[in-house]
Amino acid sequence: MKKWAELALGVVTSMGGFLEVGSIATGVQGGASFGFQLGWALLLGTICLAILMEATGRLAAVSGRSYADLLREHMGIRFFIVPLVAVLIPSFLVLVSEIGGVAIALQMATGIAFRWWAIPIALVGWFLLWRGTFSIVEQGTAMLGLVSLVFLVAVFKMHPEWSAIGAGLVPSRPDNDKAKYWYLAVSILGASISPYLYLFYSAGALEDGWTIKYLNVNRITAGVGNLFGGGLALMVLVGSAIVFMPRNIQVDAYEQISLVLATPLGRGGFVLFLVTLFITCFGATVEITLANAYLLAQGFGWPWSENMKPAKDARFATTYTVVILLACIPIALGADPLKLTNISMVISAASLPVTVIPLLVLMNDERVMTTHSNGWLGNIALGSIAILAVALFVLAAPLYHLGGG
Amino acid sequence: MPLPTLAHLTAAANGPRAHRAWVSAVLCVTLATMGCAKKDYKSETGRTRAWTATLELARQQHGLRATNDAVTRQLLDRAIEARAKEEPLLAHYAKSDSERVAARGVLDSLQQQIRQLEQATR
Amino acid sequence: MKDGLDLRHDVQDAQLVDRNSENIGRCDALMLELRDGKPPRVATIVIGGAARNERIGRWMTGLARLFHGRGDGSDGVSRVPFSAMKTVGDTIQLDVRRGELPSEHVEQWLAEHFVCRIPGAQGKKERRK
Amino acid sequence: MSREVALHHLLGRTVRDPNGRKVGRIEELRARIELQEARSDYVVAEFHVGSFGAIEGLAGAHFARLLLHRLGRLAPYTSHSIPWDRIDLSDPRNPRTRDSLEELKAKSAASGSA
Repeated sequence: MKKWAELALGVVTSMGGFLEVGSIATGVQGGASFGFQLGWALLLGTICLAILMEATGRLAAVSGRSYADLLREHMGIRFFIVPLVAVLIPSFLVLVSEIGGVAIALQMATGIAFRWWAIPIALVGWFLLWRGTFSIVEQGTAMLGLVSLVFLVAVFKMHPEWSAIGAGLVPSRPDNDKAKYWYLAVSILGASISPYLYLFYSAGALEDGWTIKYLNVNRITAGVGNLFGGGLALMVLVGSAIVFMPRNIQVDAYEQISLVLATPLGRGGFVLFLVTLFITCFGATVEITLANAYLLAQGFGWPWSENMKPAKDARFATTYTVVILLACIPIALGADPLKLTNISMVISAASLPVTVIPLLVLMNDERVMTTHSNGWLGNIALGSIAILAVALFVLAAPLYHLGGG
Repeated sequence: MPLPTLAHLTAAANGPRAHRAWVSAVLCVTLATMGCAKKDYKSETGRTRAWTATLELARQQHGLRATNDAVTRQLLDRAIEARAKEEPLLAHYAKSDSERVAARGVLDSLQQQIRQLEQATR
Repeated sequence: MKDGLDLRHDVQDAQLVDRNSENIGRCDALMLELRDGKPPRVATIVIGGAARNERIGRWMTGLARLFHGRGDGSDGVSRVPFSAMKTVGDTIQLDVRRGELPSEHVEQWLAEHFVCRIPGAQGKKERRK
Repeated sequence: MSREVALHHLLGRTVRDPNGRKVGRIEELRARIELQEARSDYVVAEFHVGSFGAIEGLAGAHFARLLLHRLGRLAPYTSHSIPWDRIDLSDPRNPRTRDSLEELKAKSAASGSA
């Protein structure tokens, strides 16, 4: 019974925590410009994320250590600095975008310009981190995040051609605007596979006290939970495709996105969109802030835990305090949240190789994984993700030049 | 023979060069991403038409009371902003007389939508 | 314990904990004493400071100099004799107290001057079940 | 007389034999406990010198190598375990073995660890 509750909680957590500013923005832009055609990028991104989370979760459950901890120990400080910087920079930018998402939701609800909301949001997020425990931060925001199911309702109400949606899950070449198509594919992938997600997940496994007994919970949480979450993100893309594409609306501002739900569901849909944007971005804000603090604390061997009193892990608590306060500054200065989101997703995609490739090696190190190291199937999967990651690293910048902005 | 571990692999690359190459690669990507997308006549008319369509949808939803006044006003502001930005861009990219006429038409219909939505919100 | 210690794999960069199993940083550098006619002795574990910066690269040393100015780089460095090592496993336990280590001064300073001045720093957080 | 040297200054150094030929790079130092009257110390017992310099830092090469290895031991990786007293560290920047490359290879083959 308890096991089932744990499984359900895991699935709900990954599902409710899946949507955030990046998946909403890239999904809507993809749907508006190319209909259902980019569904495959979302599917691919979700599968990659599920595999990476399963691997880092297994790593944590078997070794009792987080991915960042093992990276530092096995790469040495000299090489650890590379993934450290390559994760900190994009995840900080994504964090800024998430704060922007929350601020835009509040702007749309109240009419007060988003920049005034940046500091209050950072303070509320900080307060949650300061006083809350790990399960409140993770599961609390994920539960509320289930409000994002409204996208599923909206899509059902519009009676899409499901076979056409299915056809979009198979990659195909665009008829026109090739650069934009591939740029959007890269940003959808970047939004789905953020390094902070699996670093947070492996630290979270330790916060929740996972042991080797949790391998099944890990498998289901990472696999089923993310597939459901990816399904929700697909609904965002589909909804946008149905509402925007026939009208030739391109998405240049977050305010436009509210029309995706207002059109089929009326006022209720509009309000629920604002709530979804607010909750999911806020959840991601606190999670990314924590992920940055975990990465530094584990990399440098400081005491860390969201379940400890801040006085007991002062460097860790100071880190998340500084990170969240710094991240609200660009929004308070009026940076365009959508432009920022687009840039962050591309940089995030480009940063993947330095965290994916070492994972492949660690998962095969029997000194770390004992009898639970990767089998050939796991190696093919992770190896393919590593190749994809290198491709994204090479292609991200040129595609942004040609198709983005 | 022991299989190599992460530590062995990084040990071999102890020279500072390999490391610096990584850092500069990451920096290059970061800097290169700060660029901007390609713009031309076609992309800018598309963008302007998209705002016209957005306002049409916004007016419709406003009429149905599906959205609040705040969002309608923000969309209006964004559209006015976009029109001000597109006008000189289209003047720059329109190369032939027919393109100039078409661009004028696109901008005018956006202006018309702006006016209509302004009236609807009043 | 297995036969011998692999200094790179088991010791360098390992997570260090004190007598009370609290995290006290990582083995940023390991000093060996070369002796004539005798095998090199594993002498000291170094935590923090110049040794770590040097391992990261010359740019880090330069960066640290930029911030700390004239300091000789010995501030905040702990040098623990290897004989203080109690156990080696996933972490290395050293027979020291966290409060005694110069590399932990930052933690104490932050706790005293920043964290504990904010309300709620000592408030209750539930332990997980 | 004793001198201090940092482990990270030794790791990655190229080791040469008395004739100046490259043996490999220092990859690992194995220490063993040395019991004495008053206290016990860890001392370095042997140096692992391997040829990983050839495929610097390429983590992916792990699999390429694994594959090659399975496909008939074509892997170019060689390594030697050299006891502490067979390596000359009087200049820690230029460690030298006391045995020639041939002798090292013979020893490795004899202990079956090549």
